Amino acid sequence: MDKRPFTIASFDQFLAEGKFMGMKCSKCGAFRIPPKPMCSQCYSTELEWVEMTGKGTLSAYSCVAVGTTMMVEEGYDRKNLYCTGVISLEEGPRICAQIIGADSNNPESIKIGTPLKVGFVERGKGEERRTYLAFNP
Amino acid sequence: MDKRPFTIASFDQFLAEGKFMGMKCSKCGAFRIPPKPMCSQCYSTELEWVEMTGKGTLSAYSCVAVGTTMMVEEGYDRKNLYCTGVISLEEGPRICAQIIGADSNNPESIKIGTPLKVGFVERGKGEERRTYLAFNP
Amino acid sequence: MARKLNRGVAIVGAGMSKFGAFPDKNSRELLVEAFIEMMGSIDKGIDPKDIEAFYFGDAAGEAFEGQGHTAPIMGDWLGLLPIPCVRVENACASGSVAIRQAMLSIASGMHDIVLAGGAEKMSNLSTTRVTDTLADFTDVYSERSAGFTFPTAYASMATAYMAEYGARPEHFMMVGIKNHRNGALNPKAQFNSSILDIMNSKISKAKGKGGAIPTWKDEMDFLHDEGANPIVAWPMRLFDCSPISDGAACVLVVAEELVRRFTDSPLYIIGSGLASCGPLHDRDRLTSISAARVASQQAYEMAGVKPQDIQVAEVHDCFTIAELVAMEDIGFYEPGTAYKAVEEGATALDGPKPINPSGGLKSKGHPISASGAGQVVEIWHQLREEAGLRQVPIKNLRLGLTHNIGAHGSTCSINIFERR
Amino acid sequence: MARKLNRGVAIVGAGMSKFGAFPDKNSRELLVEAFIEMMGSIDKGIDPKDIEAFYFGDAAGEAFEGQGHTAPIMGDWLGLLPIPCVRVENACASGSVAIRQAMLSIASGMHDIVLAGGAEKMSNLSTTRVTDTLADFTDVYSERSAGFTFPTAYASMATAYMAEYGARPEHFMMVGIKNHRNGALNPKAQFNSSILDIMNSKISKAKGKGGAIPTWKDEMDFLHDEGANPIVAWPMRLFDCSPISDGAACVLVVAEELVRRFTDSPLYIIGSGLASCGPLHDRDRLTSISAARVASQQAYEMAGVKPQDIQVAEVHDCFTIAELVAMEDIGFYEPGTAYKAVEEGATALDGPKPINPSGGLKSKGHPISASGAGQVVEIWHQLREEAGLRQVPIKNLRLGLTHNIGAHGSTCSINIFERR
Ligand SMILES: [Zn+2]
Ligand SMILES: [Zn+2]
Repeated sequence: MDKRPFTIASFDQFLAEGKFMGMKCSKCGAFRIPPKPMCSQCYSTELEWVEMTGKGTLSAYSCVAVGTTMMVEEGYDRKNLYCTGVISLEEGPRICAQIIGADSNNPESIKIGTPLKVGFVERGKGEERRTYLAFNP
Repeated sequence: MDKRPFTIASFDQFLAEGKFMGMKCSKCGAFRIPPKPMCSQCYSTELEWVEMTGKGTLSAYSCVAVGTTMMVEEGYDRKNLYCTGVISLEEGPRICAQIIGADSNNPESIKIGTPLKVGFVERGKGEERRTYLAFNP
Repeated sequence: MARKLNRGVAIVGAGMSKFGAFPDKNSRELLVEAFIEMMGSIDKGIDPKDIEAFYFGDAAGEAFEGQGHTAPIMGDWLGLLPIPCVRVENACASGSVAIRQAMLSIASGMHDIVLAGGAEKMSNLSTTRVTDTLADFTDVYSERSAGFTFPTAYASMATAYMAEYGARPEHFMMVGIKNHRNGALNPKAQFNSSILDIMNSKISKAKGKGGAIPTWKDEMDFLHDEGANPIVAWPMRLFDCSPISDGAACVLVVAEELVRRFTDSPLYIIGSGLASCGPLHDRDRLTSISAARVASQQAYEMAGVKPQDIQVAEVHDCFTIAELVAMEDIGFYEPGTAYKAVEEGATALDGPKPINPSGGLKSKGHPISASGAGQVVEIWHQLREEAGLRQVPIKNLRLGLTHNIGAHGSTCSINIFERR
Repeated sequence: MARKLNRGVAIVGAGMSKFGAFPDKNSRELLVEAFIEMMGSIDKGIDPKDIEAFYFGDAAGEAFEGQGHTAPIMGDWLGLLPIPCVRVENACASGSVAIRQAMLSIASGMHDIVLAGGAEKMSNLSTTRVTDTLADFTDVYSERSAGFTFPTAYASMATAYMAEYGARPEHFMMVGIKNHRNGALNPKAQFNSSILDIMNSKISKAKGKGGAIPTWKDEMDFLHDEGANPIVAWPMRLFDCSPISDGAACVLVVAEELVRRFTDSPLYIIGSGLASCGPLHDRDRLTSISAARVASQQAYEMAGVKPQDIQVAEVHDCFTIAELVAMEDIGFYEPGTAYKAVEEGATALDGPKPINPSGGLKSKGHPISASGAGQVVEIWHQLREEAGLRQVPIKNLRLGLTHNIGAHGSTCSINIFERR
């Protein structure tokens, strides 16, 4: 069992290793993604890392024409929209992530309920370059 | 009499023209530098611009080795300190400003009570370049 | 359990600057404008030296103007020093949360006469930097890292809402059309014109230039044109989004014993609710903001009134979808039915449930920290029947409500006002 | 006029994280540490679901971590949603101002059990960017434009103080030496070592490397060495300045009727003062902070005690000069005499007027928004006589005071605590 602390730093480290890890409370079973060092349901600090299957469905989304600097620097703009949204995971919890490989320039073609599979995306320049969570249809 | 609004924008405009202008309340006589659109003493909005003589004395100062980005970009650092402080103006009010021409690398040589005369200093790059208030011994 | 304050509290004065884009004015100068109007609104006058504390809502002074610790600085500009000046930051709900803190500080017995308000100066920054600054209010480790902007969060709620309830993008557009119609009657509004006016003015301009003349049939046709109304974050387009604004608003809050010293037509704060929720993915539903349901429940219980008793409301329409969600969360309409009410005109100025008579954030403008206080300024005018052309035509006006959201719902602040 | 609250308020629990530089922890995670310690400090325990509101002091989450609207996010991390979570920003006074708002919200009757605290994560940024961020708290149009940094503002007060009262830079150094001695006894302190220890450790390191061995005679000699103790803003040198820190602290505040449910050794907040002043040049004096004089006056009057009654105090020593000014402003010493008291050892841990037994911001660390709450955590331990090695050796300890400054004095927040 992985002994890393239940911090954002650990979560990001896992992502960099290509692992999508969830925090699960050993006491009440609640998931928290990203992790918290204390269960926000029952206040327990007996927590465990669980590798998520990465399967889920699309619950909400948007195709973005006016993005943040990070996304603009990745080449997204009014002509090249990106899709992001909320994914309901097989294990129960939900998470926000970019949806890669959706037809972002045709937002109406994207359907809520679409099955998705976890992927990863790198963004940022130089030392800032990091792996982020993403999902694919 | 100058009719510009009693705003920071006007004050900065005056500085760019090489004028050190104070806001004086026509009702209670209080000075406010930089200006406010309402007298913070008596709440009157009957205000006037007064050109200051620019004469004053040094009331407090520091010689700075670790400056803000603006000052670092002007070339100040641990080897080249800048002096800034509080000046008591002939007309009564005080103001903060950089002290140009003081021996900033020998802070102990600078004396409180030193007579000063208004000057102006330009800082910033490209479009950001502006005139700031400064004083000289 | 309904809460009762240890002392009643009322609003006896309210003022705001014009909302818009003012390159030569900073937030301090805009707040002075609001303050002067507020002072003038106090029927029997006041000596400002009697003000004992100041709660200042400010969401992002650092990012917009390079100025933090803004409360004492604003206090200085208003001539209020050395009284306590406290800055409150709950994103776009900062203004109304400041008013709530003023209320609590009076009910506590610490103060009797307190100023509260907000100001923001947003128009100095580029759109991208404004987008970044507002995105800072979402959760940096889950939402922002997923590329969420502020519009994106609401746009995601919009796609969930469409899928769940069968609403169409046209319903969002109807909210914008309604709010622009109201704003056209509000001289303080940033867009002091209807969408039809805007469309016609674009046609006139095109004619003047002698180029191709657009052939929009009506407002809806105009809003469907990607050129005229481009996507920001689909399904939210330009005219679904509140603008980038500068502005300020403030109110004077006093203890009940002192009310008649200032006015015979005060607004009592009879209910107040404040609640929080987590990032979008952790919420119970994606088509409703739980913080708004909890906060409005608190406020109704404290006030002892029901949603159907409220006669006029200002709700947080930072995006058109937000107004629909708000109407349902505060119990005016059942979940999934607000868009039909808008379609039927129920929430128009002359409808049975007028919402955002001021024009809302969409048309009045959204200087984020001023907006919550600006809503209260509107309810002040409406309940005192001083709202001019946009006065809601309801008899015996007595009860109004403000619904103010921080970020994409992480904070919701509700206040209920009664004119006595 | 002395103010009386409509309801008494006490602190029944207090906790803090270690202060320091923690690259792998963000402010949320540090606040969870403080919260867990706080929960453990409540003698008779508590169900966290009984907490009704949260006031979170945060000076610059946007700049330090790219996160605004931090109150509900912290509430999420602490498992407190959907309760009201309000962010308070009064620069480095944010933590104690949050505690004051908790007190007022309870006295108002709105809440009975309220969490308050602060957290800051500063060590991610470069020194220049930290300097810029803190400089944002000064007035951007007068002080910042004159090149003022945070240390510069206090350094300017220091030159005025030296000129007016004949103090020398050595007096500032003595404050640092005293506070480091205290911090050496505090396991939570960022610098858990005296300046002598630091000096000796540098000598050992030099010996280990086989290079030139420094020949400092004593602490004072070490502090006069520009290499060991470089100028930041003359006369403030490195060891005159509090460090860049990460950390969090929080307290649980409850209504007097509920106190015994939680502990038999509570700290009542018997006095509270909060006041503001303008930029340095607009103040009545340059060697004193008028906001601190006004706020302490309010607090003493409310508490019905005098400066000489206070047995232990934590004052805001962000810079060594600040501690001298603080001691005079809160009436412990006459203007221009505090430096002599320090020289005589009066404010040492075993002196008649112990100040900053925790090590102060200088040695304990200064995660800016956590600092004000951290001061209260120290007074909690001192008055309950649980401070271990740094317990002040005063009999019948009953009264403590905290003096917390926002920016360079634009805000001052004073609280007086009584153990009952
Ligand atoms: Zn659990
Ligand atoms: Zn005047």
